Amino acid sequence: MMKKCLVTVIALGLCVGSVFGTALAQDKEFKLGVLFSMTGAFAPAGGLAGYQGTMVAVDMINARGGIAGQYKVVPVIADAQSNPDTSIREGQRLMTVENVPVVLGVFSSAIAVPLAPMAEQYKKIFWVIIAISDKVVQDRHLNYTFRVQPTGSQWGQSTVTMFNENLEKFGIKSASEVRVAVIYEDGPYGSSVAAANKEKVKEFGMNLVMEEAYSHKTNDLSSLIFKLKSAKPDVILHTGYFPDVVLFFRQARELGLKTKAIAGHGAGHANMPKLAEAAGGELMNYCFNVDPAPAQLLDRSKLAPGNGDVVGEFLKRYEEKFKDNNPPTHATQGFGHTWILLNDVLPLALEKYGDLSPDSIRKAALDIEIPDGGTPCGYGVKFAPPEHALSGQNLRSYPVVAQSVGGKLSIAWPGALQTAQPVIPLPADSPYGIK
Amino acid sequence: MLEINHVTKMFGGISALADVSFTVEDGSFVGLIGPNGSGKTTMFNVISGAFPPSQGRVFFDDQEISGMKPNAICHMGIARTFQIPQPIKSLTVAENVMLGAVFGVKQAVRRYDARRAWDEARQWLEFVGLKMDPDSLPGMMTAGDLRKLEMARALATRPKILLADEVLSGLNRDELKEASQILQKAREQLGMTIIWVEHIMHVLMRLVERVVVLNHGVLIADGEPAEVSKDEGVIEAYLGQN
Amino acid sequence: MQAINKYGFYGQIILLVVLVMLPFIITSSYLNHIMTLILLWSFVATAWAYMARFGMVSLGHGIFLGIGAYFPTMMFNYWSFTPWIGIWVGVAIAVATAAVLGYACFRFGLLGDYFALVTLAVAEVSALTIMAFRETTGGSLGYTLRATGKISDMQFSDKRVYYFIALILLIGAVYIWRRIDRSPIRLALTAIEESEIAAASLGVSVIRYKMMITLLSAGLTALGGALYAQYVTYVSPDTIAGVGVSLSVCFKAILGGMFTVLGPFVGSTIIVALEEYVRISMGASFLGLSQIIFGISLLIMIIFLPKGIMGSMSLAISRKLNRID
Amino acid sequence: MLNVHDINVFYDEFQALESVTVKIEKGQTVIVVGPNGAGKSTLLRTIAGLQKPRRGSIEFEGHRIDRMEAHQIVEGGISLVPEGGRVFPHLTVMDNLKVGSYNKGARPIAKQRLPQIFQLFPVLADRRNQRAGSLSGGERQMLAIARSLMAQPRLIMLDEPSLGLAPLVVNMVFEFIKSMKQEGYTVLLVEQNANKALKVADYAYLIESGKMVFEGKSEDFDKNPYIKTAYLGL
Amino acid sequence: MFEQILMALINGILLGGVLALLAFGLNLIFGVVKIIHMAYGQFVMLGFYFIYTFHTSWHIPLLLAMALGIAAMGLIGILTQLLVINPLLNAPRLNQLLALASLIIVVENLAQVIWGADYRGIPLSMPIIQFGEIFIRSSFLIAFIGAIVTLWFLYLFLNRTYLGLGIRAVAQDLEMAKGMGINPKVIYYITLMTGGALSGLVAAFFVPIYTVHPHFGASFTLMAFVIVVFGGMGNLMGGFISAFIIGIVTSVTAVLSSKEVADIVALLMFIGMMMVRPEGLLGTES
Repeated sequence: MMKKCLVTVIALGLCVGSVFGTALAQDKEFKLGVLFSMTGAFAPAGGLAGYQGTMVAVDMINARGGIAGQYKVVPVIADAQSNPDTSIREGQRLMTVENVPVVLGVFSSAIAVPLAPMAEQYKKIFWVIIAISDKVVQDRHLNYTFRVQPTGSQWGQSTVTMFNENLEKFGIKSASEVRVAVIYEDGPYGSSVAAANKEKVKEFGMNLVMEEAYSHKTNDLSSLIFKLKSAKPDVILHTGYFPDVVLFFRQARELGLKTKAIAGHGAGHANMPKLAEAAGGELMNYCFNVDPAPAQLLDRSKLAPGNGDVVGEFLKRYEEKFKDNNPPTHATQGFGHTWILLNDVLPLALEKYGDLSPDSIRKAALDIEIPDGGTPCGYGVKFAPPEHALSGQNLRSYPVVAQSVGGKLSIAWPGALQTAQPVIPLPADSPYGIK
Repeated sequence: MLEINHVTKMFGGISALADVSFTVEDGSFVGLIGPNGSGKTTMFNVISGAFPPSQGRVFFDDQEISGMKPNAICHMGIARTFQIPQPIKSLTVAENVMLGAVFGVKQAVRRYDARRAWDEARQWLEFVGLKMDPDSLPGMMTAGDLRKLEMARALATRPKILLADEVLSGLNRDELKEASQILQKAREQLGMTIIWVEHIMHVLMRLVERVVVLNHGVLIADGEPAEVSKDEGVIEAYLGQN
Repeated sequence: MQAINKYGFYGQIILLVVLVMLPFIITSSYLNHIMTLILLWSFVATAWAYMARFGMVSLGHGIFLGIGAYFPTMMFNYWSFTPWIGIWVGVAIAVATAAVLGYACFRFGLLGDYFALVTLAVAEVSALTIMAFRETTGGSLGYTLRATGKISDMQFSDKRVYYFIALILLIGAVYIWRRIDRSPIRLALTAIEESEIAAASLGVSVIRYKMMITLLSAGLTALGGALYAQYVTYVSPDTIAGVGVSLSVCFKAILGGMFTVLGPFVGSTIIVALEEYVRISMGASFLGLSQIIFGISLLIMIIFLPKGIMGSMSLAISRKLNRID
Repeated sequence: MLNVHDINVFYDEFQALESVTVKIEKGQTVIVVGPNGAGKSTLLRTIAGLQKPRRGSIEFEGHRIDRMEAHQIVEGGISLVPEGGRVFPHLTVMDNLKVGSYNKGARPIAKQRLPQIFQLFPVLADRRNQRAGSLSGGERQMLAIARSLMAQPRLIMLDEPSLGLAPLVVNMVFEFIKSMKQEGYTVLLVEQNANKALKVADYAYLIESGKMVFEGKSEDFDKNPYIKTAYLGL
Repeated sequence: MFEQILMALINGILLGGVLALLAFGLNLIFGVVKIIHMAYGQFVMLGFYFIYTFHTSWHIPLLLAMALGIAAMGLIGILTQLLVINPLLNAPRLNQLLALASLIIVVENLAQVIWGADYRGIPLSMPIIQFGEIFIRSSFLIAFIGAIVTLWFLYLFLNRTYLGLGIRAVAQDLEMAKGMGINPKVIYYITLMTGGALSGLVAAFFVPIYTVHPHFGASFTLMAFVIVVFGGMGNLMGGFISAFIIGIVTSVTAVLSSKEVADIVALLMFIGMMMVRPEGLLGTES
């Protein structure tokens, strides 16, 4: 009995082992660990889109002859399955068994948070693509984790700042008259953004009338909406994933929630066309959303030479590959942030430090300085050094506040990039508008 | 020593036992009879603590036992067998008896010694005359052997009173004789008090010294076998109007 | 039977030697991680089977895992309370919880399905509680243990230490299982499982023995949860509390065979290995397919090996031997 | 009509019936007596298809039925009145009767059958909308018999119909069994109450520990001294 | 505050309708086949996807698409019986439960393979019903009415047809039902088909409320169970009533504290009920 069992165990061990044994390094290839939640709850929220954007960047670099024209990028793809436990295992496998110098990706901050210390332990680069929670980098003094996009608090700050700059549109003079409600999903992402919301609200002296968190898996938000109705906010700051956002919009309409402005903060709100498709376009109308500017919205003339073409090529390739001419912002982020790694950081490492080892990449990343407009994302790149409280965070990135009007997105904030004046308060044709 | 004092047991709205009183003296051999559904097994369940009486009390050696848990009552010295034998099928024959030997006596668990418990179980199996491998499972036992196992297990708790519930039912001629002999032996060699519920009258009537008759939960007769078998009420209860 | 026991004994010695040597032979930290997880889950599944093999099928062990995982972690993060002691506080709280729950269930005589359903609800309560107290627990997306790297904080630079801790725990759990087998507790619980009333009238205190095994099982499960939290340094209601985890523990024990002492170990090994294998071999090429194959494999195993792998194996062997006799 | 030939029946490892043979002719009332647990109920359950024999055959009107499913056997014309009047307690009396006519052969004539049944058992007509669980033991037994009659059986099997009933009710049940015989039903009866049962039967079997130990006309049973002492009551 | 609670109360009643709908199919399967259908929420998810595909990709009018979706789920119910439940009819309860739990993994990922990870929804603009300050969600109101109508139809089916009678007989006493000429296999198939179709019906009522994704079903199963067992397994009326009790209690508690606390309260009520009256609200002792 024991013998048979032993045989089974050994056989299984061999099976598992053989899968990992195939990884053999070859000349002039660069193995890139790609880890996204391609299945599970986070996949539709943006995990899959991020992966797709990344793959377009890889294709484009390879079409240009590889990194610095020398190294072909070979992606080693793993699925985090929206499960922190699985992602830890996959992260470890990529870093140790596949021995990739760089693991990029992850959608959820909940997965990025435990992965970052692991990268530190194995001295491999963890290139964060989408997860925005401050907690991924804040006060951790990480050496090997880098993040190009803005932090959750920047998300949270930008909407409040925008509203503060547009007080007159509410018909009031002092910030203290604005009634603000903050609602958010209770993960690191939601709580990061909400914390920044509240901080800014306090800073401007606005009136915080309500705040409440909920689980993004919830199937009913009516109690939250009842509470909102009695709090009577002028501004609702919402941070959520996708189904909860749709649920909110639908239930709020049916329960007669009225307010002057609704602003979302990425993730669920990021994908306005999909939201409109799933819930009905008029619900999303006049809704604000914070995110890095989506590629299709960027004013390509303002970008550094060449970058405009890159964005164009991305849009073309994305449409060819995934039959979608309006890529969600997560795809844009996946593309842009991968592009910066493959097109800027890695060639510099090769040129300056002679190889593509994690340590060379790390040094190159810390060296790099790209001014605003120098990347396909619009913003520049300068990573915070290890002694900085946000070590590894790109200090030059910022999100923009966009507003959807009649299915068209326009940039409402910051002023420098503004493409249209924000529409405040919600007009009467919005289901939430006060008639 | 055992006193049943105005015991009533209700199930739903139906009374399975209605105000039954009788006492059983030390060392006596009492038959508890009555037609099907007359409340005999319910009486045993009340005495052994399987469920508490709705009204009335039960005393054992001048101590009230009604309301006590079955295991506590067992420790007091009352053991029972079941109408439908309930061997523990995933324990061996010896282990079944060991259950009684180890748990039936209050301190025995603490001084557990597998070897000794096993030996003790063997002795009880011998006592009831169960001739089968003590290490086999009770799954394939015949009805007669199952009854013997039940009795060995109950006796292993070293009770003062044994409540024997239809130990003869389902047995053939030879087994019938053996089973009733075990009861006699327990009484003679161990000085045990026995209350015996039985359907097979001709055996019971020969052995017991007193009979208590229940019908529809009511005590209708109490006396010596010869007397009781002539009682009009009893005959009617059993045979209907002929 | 003698022959089987003899082979079994040598087999176990060999197995033990292999398990001790394994982390020195396999140096891949990923494989070491998988092996550690296997041992940890084996330990938890074994503790779960303590109860289940006596008919007390709990679908709520997630609550004990959760208590074991969260309390020491939170006490460390908030008060720098060393996990060396914190773990035992967690275990104590889990045991106390088990005492309350168990006593309520056993007092009211909840058996079989009702017991399973109540424990299922309890598992969900554990996950919901973590979410309801999101300010302290981190809510639905988890909680990270503060890293210090100090041995006094139960953090080791060599992660293999956890492999050996898990191995020792598993050996301990197997040893306790064997001790139970040789003690009257097994007699009592087997009797209780088949007929509470028969057991009680033979002098077995039904509630006492049920409580005994429940507290033991809950305590060890909490210990497993605590160790998991210390090892992975990240806990969330999805990974260490709630219905999903509770069910996955059952899966491991049942597929391996919950009536044999090594069943939970074999089950955990096969499930964890199978999950890794299907995901890695086809994970990214056809999204979702690996999980489908994993699910179908579980389904097939449950349908065709109802007694679990070890259970079916020993049944087959004993049949074979009987035929020769 | 019914020919049970040399069957062995097991519950797991436990052998409940050993090489049992029973024959019933059309129109006969046959009784099987024996102590509790001797295998009487198992015999009926096996004929009804609720238990499968490991060996032997059962033929009904010339067809093998021992491999058929229970519901096919009912359709074939055998109906069982289970022990203790096992009716569906949460169904009304009416619904219980309807369940009796569930099989395809009985459904079309259920409507005509009902008044006849109610005539036979007036008490059921009064209680037709009550839950069967609220009936008394005797009424339940009546309902169980009535339910079986709804199935239009040619062979009706009764499992200890007198069990647990008050003496008066027992008499009623036996009266009824007698009248069924007059109506031409073939009846297989299992009883512990041998005295009464023998009076209504044509032929009898004695079963003991799963084996048939004696058979004969019911008058022969009365004469046999062993049976008398061992099984016929006091 | 009072107004809030009043709204929560109305909301709770309507929510009760949705929950009652969820409980019907589960209850039927539970009562008759005696199997805990762990993947019921996933069935609702599948039904939603079917309706979505029929309507959005095949351009079938919505109501017809819903009817087709319900029929398709009936078929899925039959397949479940054939492939999963039949082989496990005599297996230990725990194995049945775990087999259906592994079906969750299969169904969720099958949905991902077929429909992808994206959220899918059919945008429907439901009318707004308003009485002064009180808003009544029309989507829930429809579900509420649907629950009552469904209960009525189920009642007729179970009480006025031979098949329904057979289902009730099998639910009460399988062996006796066999002895009365009922083929339990047929009854099981009918039950699973009806249960499957009911999950499709739930999906149809969910269309105006939710968007669907592969992991959509998970959050519904447990609450549906609580309702079924709380009301008395296999007792449709009990499930119906307990759905409203749970709906109102959770809705009011959620307004006073949070959704999680409300769910905890519901579960504790359920646990308490199991201790005191394990047969449930309207269940009868077995």
